[in-house]
Amino acid sequence: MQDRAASAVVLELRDVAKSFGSVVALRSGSLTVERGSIHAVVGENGAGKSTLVKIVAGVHRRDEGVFRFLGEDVDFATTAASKAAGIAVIYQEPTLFPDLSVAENIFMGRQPRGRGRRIDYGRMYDESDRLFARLGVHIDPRRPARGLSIADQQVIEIAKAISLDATLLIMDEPTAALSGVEVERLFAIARSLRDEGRGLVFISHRFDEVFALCDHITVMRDGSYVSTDRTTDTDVDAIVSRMVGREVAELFPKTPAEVGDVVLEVDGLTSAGVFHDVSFEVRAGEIVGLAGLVGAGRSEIARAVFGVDRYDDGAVRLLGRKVPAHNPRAAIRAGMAFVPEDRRRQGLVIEESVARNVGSVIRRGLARAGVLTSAAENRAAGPWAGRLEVKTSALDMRASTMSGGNQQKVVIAKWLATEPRLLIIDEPTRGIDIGTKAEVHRLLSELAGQGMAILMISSELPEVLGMADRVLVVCEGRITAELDRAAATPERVMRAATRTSAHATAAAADEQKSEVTA
Amino acid sequence: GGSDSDGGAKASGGGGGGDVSITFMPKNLGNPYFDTSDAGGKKAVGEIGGKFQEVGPDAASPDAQVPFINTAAQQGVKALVVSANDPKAICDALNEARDAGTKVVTFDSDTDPSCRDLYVNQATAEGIAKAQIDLISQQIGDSGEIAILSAAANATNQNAWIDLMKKDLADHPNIKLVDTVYGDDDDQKSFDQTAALLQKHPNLKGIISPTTVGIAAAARYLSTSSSKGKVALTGLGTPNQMKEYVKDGTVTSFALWNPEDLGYLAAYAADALVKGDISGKEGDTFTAGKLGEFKVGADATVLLGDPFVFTKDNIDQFNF
Amino acid sequence: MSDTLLVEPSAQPAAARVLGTLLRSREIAIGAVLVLLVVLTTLKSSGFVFSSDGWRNLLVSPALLLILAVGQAVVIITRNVDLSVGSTLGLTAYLTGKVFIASPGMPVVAVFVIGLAFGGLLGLVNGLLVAYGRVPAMVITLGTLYIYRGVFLSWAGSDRVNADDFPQGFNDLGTASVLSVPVVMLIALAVMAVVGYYLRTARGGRELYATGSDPDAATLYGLPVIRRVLVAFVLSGALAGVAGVVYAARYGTVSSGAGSGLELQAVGAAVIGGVAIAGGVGTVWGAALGAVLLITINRALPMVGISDFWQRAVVGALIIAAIVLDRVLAARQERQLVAARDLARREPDRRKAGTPA
Amino acid sequence: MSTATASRPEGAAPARSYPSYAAPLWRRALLTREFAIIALLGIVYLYSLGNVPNFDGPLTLYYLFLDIAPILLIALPMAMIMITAEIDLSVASVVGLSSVLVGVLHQDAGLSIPLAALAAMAVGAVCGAANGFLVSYVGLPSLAVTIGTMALYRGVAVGLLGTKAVTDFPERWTDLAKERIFGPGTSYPTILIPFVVLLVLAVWLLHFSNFGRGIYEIGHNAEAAHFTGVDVELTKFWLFVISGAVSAFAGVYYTLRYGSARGDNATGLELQVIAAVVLGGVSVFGGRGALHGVVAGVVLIGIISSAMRLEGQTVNLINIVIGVLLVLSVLSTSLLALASGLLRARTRGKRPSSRRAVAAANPNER
Ligand SMILES: Nc1ncnc2c1ncn2[C@@H]1O[C@H](COP(=O)(O)OP(=O)(O)OP(=O)(O)O)[C@@H](O)[C@H]1O
Ligand SMILES: Nc1ncnc2c1ncn2[C@@H]1O[C@H](COP(=O)(O)OP(=O)(O)OP(=O)(O)O)[C@@H](O)[C@H]1O
Ligand SMILES: [Mg+2]
Ligand SMILES: [Mg+2]
Repeated sequence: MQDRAASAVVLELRDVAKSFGSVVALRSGSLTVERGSIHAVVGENGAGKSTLVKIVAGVHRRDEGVFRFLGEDVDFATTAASKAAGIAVIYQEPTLFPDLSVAENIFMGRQPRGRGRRIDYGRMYDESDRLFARLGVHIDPRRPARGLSIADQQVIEIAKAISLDATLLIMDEPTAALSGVEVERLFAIARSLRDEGRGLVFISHRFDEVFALCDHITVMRDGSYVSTDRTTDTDVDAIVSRMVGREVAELFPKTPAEVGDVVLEVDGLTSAGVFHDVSFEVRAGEIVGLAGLVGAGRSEIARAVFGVDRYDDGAVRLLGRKVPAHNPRAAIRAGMAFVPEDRRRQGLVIEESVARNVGSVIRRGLARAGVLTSAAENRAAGPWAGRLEVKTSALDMRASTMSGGNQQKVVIAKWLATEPRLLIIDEPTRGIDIGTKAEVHRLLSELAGQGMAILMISSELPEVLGMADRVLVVCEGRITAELDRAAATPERVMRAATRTSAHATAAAADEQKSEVTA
Repeated sequence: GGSDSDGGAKASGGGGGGDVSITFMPKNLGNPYFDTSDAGGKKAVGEIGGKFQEVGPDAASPDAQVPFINTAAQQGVKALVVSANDPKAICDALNEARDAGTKVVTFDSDTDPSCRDLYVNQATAEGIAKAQIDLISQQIGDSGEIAILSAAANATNQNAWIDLMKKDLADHPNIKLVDTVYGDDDDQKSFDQTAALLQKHPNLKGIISPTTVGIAAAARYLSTSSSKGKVALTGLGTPNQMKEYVKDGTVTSFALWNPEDLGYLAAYAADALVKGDISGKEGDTFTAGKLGEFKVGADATVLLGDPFVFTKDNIDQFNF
Repeated sequence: MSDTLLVEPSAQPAAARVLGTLLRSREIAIGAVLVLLVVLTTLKSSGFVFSSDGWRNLLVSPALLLILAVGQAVVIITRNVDLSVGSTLGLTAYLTGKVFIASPGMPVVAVFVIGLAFGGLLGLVNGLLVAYGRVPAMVITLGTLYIYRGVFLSWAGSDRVNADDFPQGFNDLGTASVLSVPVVMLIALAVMAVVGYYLRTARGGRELYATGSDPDAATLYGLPVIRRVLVAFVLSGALAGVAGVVYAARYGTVSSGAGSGLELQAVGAAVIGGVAIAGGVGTVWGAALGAVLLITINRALPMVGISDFWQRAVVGALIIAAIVLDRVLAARQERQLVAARDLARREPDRRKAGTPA
Repeated sequence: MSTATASRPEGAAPARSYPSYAAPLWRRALLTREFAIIALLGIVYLYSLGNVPNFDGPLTLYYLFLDIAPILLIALPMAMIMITAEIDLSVASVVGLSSVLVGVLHQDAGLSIPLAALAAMAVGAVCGAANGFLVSYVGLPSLAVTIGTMALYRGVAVGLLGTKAVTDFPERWTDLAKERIFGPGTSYPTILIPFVVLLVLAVWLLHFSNFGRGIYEIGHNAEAAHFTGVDVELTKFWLFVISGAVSAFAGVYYTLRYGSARGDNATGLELQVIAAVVLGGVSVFGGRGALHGVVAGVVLIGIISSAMRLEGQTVNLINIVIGVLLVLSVLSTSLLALASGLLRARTRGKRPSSRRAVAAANPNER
């Protein structure tokens, strides 16, 4: 296909840098996209892919570096500007207007107009239907976007982007929540767009897809450009090792610990619309990994177990005692700790100080005669921050001033301070640098070594495979496989993660999966 | 709102330069009736050669009036001339002012006699009540349903008059008082209340509105409604506001004293108290500029005179 | 397998869909309550509708609040609120009087234009402070509520406006009718129609909804958020200005209290009419109906023998009922959608069975 | 588990240790919005002492406290509610309702004043509980809810009493409301005693208790608070209950001070309270604010109005000044933030991200 691709360069980024406060999101990002080619950008979580995308889209403005679009230097101040220039972006997290109809979400600001410049709703709905037909899904264009599943939201984002028919189409993990058939349809469309001579950027953590679709692959690590190759000239292992910068094996040093008796028992947990009949147990000294595609419902399961979400049915037992539903306090008292997936929104209160955050769960016990002082909080928080070697100048620094990695350390410190029996940790290393990542992994296995039971959720397969003694695979809210360390291979996990309830098509899905991942 | 701004200037700048400082406090600012009466007061204070000041709340409520009374006390003004929004609620504040040496004169609307040195009465409550009942009974041929459109639900003078009117109605067996509604001396509310009245009582023959804001609003509604001419309207109003409606036949006659004279008299009474010419006990006499001599009546009340009845024939002779 | 992701296909026939939306729409509900109220009251005293005055008041009285509620609705739809409309109304009403005193010959239309412009100016001040000051609209407009009212008082304090300051032609506007529909109401309806039409059929109008529905998404999408917010506040101010002129025409005298307290009534009307405080939801039709309902209740209560002292209580209860109803309906829809998604996952072929009503 | 060294910091080898504070005490104390308000208060006060006739002398403060007492009282719970990013517009209506109840219960039901007061405060708490329930458990926006209950409670108050106002209250109670603590001539009315008690409680609750930490966390980020085990709903619920009860207490004071129970008592007070609280440095977005600032804010507004009254100015100008002050005070925070942001950006030789600038257009006021 390369020969067919026009040589003209659509997008050129060189040594682009971007920081948010103290967090360096992007050190030196470089990317060159040619006409009529699909260009993959891969890299670990937090490598800076989305930031790069957002700079091209005009969401953020770069601090330094070269940014050329269609040959001329540009510097978009707003997303409107980039859109006008002919750039369509599918953002990683769906950005819909929940109260507006699906069709309006697609055409907002560009609604088809009839006589007297009035919006022609009929035509808008028809065009939406046509778009969805092209994507092979039927979503009622008249229904409000509110309440759509992540997957459906993603489909709408795709329709939105396609309808722009832009010169450059950027897709930031568009397939994260999609299943085989939509993915296939999306790819078909992507290829046809390429053949029309447009440039496409495709970001994904799924190598099978990357190799199936893309012409070039650019690897990023820690916010910096690493390499660019033709997909035909390279293979998964090479790419992975460039991404992580070292061999996977040594990256996840899980020291085998002797497995004690059952700490957590989850029995038939069900929550309408999110997960169904989930049962498993975690033993002392054991790390159990929850694997699955984004949107599979793993976080929801974890949240229900810890009690921040309601569940309709089932039971959770800790050390044999039943933990009351939807009551985080009770869960904490029972000995649970929960490091959530979104540290900026759920993990900590970033406007508060380090001390306040670290002490936030244990502070109840710090009050002397009912009076709680900052001094007491500092005394209690200091050692824990030190234990995790949080990098901060003082305990009253706001968490918002810290790097993602350090924020994560603060969250972990806050929960270790409660001396839990069970640690649930969702995406423990999402968006934190390689060094800290290794520290976290070492810490986790150390904790397990001391007899703590750990339930770990991660979208990074290598992490799961490296760390977990047992792997539970979640697919569409159901546990579809339980594999122990030896049995857990990428292929097995992937197959289980993409198996679906629609039997007719399940086989086909497996078919296609196995052939690409093989 | 009268001369609050320049009043302020005077307070600090010392307008008349005299030593008698007299502060006027209407029920609320921006009420034409009080604009007029306070103008009279200002005139009088000018003649006496004292400092005039007008302050007050933007809404006719007692709790809003109290801070201004307190302030007057602190300023050590010689006399405070108040129209009370509540007979009791501002009592203690007034008494504190008096303890601080300020003479308190109420006008237009009185407080409990224990809270003030003197009450300048525009006309005896009996007189006012009788005048209005007589007017309405003439206009509706002494029989039929009537209603009252009052000001605030607990305005002292209003309620006093209404009670007396009810008594007077005993002599008019065929007149039936069917309703009393409250317009809070607010144009919009009074206007809408009038509309509601006419709807609620289809065969209403007459409306009495013993408040200038109320009667003006009612007249404005009637003048444009089909009830114009059918439903009689009378009460207490200022000629300037009512001219239009007297001329177009909506209103045949209404009563009022001259509010400017009322303010004028109140100011002189206050001055007399300050100078010690009178103490407020029955029989004391003092001269109020162009209005001549006045005598203090029972429980420290000075009477301006009888209400004056305005009709098509005489209304053009007045400008207030 | 794509089936597993299906939401509701637009399978149901257009007619059914239209009917469904109609039945679920807040406007219809409010309208029904309104009609019921009028009917009951009329049964009690026929004069409520069947007398020239009754009919006129039925239509004239709500006009003021209706105009304000329309403006307020637009602001709330952008996830803001404008508490200063009451003061703006008072100030403009007084300005109108001044204008006529200054130049009695002024044509009425010109006066409306002046009111519109002046109100719009005051609205612009709010808009600029909110949009650029990055301050919650509630506080800003609370501040300007004080300021505008204070300016009004000091200005009006010096001297006031009486009915005879206005030319007869203008005063008549307050009561004149065309085909037995009062002019004032016609103005209000025109305002409502224009704004409603804009919100429904213009891109700009839809962007107002988008902005309120999710400001961050709107920014990410590249919508001119600042401009939209400005537009909303200017509109609200301008309409308050128009309302001010109407006030002057209807009540003849402009006292210093004019319009105070109307701001919360306007918000209340919008909320009753189904405009969500959280932004992005609602129509001006709803807000308008809400306004008419509020006023009509106030006028109806005395007729049916409830002391008008209880009016405010009824209004309050009504507002609460309205927002609670909204929440209940929303919750039910949410549950149905989840159930549908579930069903879709388990048995794709029977998906339609899960269609939320 | 507790035997595990990992979870015992002191067990860890040479663990890192940190200073408690980055800045010295004086800077943390002085460079705050609260201090700015207090300073302004001091300036205005001293200026008035010097230049406003009759401002010196015990009466000024005495009347000042009498006037602002209700605002002071209600500002305490209001501040806490606004720190959780909610709001309560119904407070003034609760004041009115409790005033009416005291009157009716005393006159018609013949209850003694203390009993009537207790009953009124109980009703106030119930009103607050209604708000709290609708806000935290039904999940409705507090702005809409309390606009509704504002009309509802006021309506009930006015409806109960209708035309009449209850004015016959026993002297000793009405006097008590205006009693001076340190005997005649001094400037501290007795109402300050309950206020100080409440203030101490509020300071403890907000600044020195687990509950208070929760309040701030909810304001900053309710989701994170929920994940940390803070009972978001219950916290908000109680705050509204407290707000209702305190407002009712203010209503009792109102009644006794003016010796008259009326439905329209304290109309518009809610806006004064909110204005003062915001002026005192509480962010309407929640999470920021402290009680010393709030108290200073209330007193500042009080002093300005009383000084201006003494200057012979009337409500009009006072309203304007308060409004301008309010707008400026809220603007100042964001302007300062903007300025410092630009400064930081410049020192690092960087452009500010366009997103922040545009985000300006979307303060969501709830
Ligand atoms: N708005 C922001 N403020 C502060 N830090 C940010 C912001 N956005 C991103 N970051 C940080 O920048 C780094 C890169 O984030 P980015 O989202 O670009 O990574 P990514 O490659 O997209 O990761 P993923 O694969 O999870 O999408 C992360 O450490 C993230 O925490
Ligand atoms: N806003 C939403 N509306 C409807 N459904 C949602 C929404 N958010 C999540 N879900 C559903 O909840 C389930 C879990 O979503 P989520 O992305 O948290 O899964 P996950 O396994 O935690 O993914 P990850 O942890 O990798 O981000 C999915 O089925 C998704 O469809
Ligand atoms: Mg990303
Ligand atoms: Mg997750």
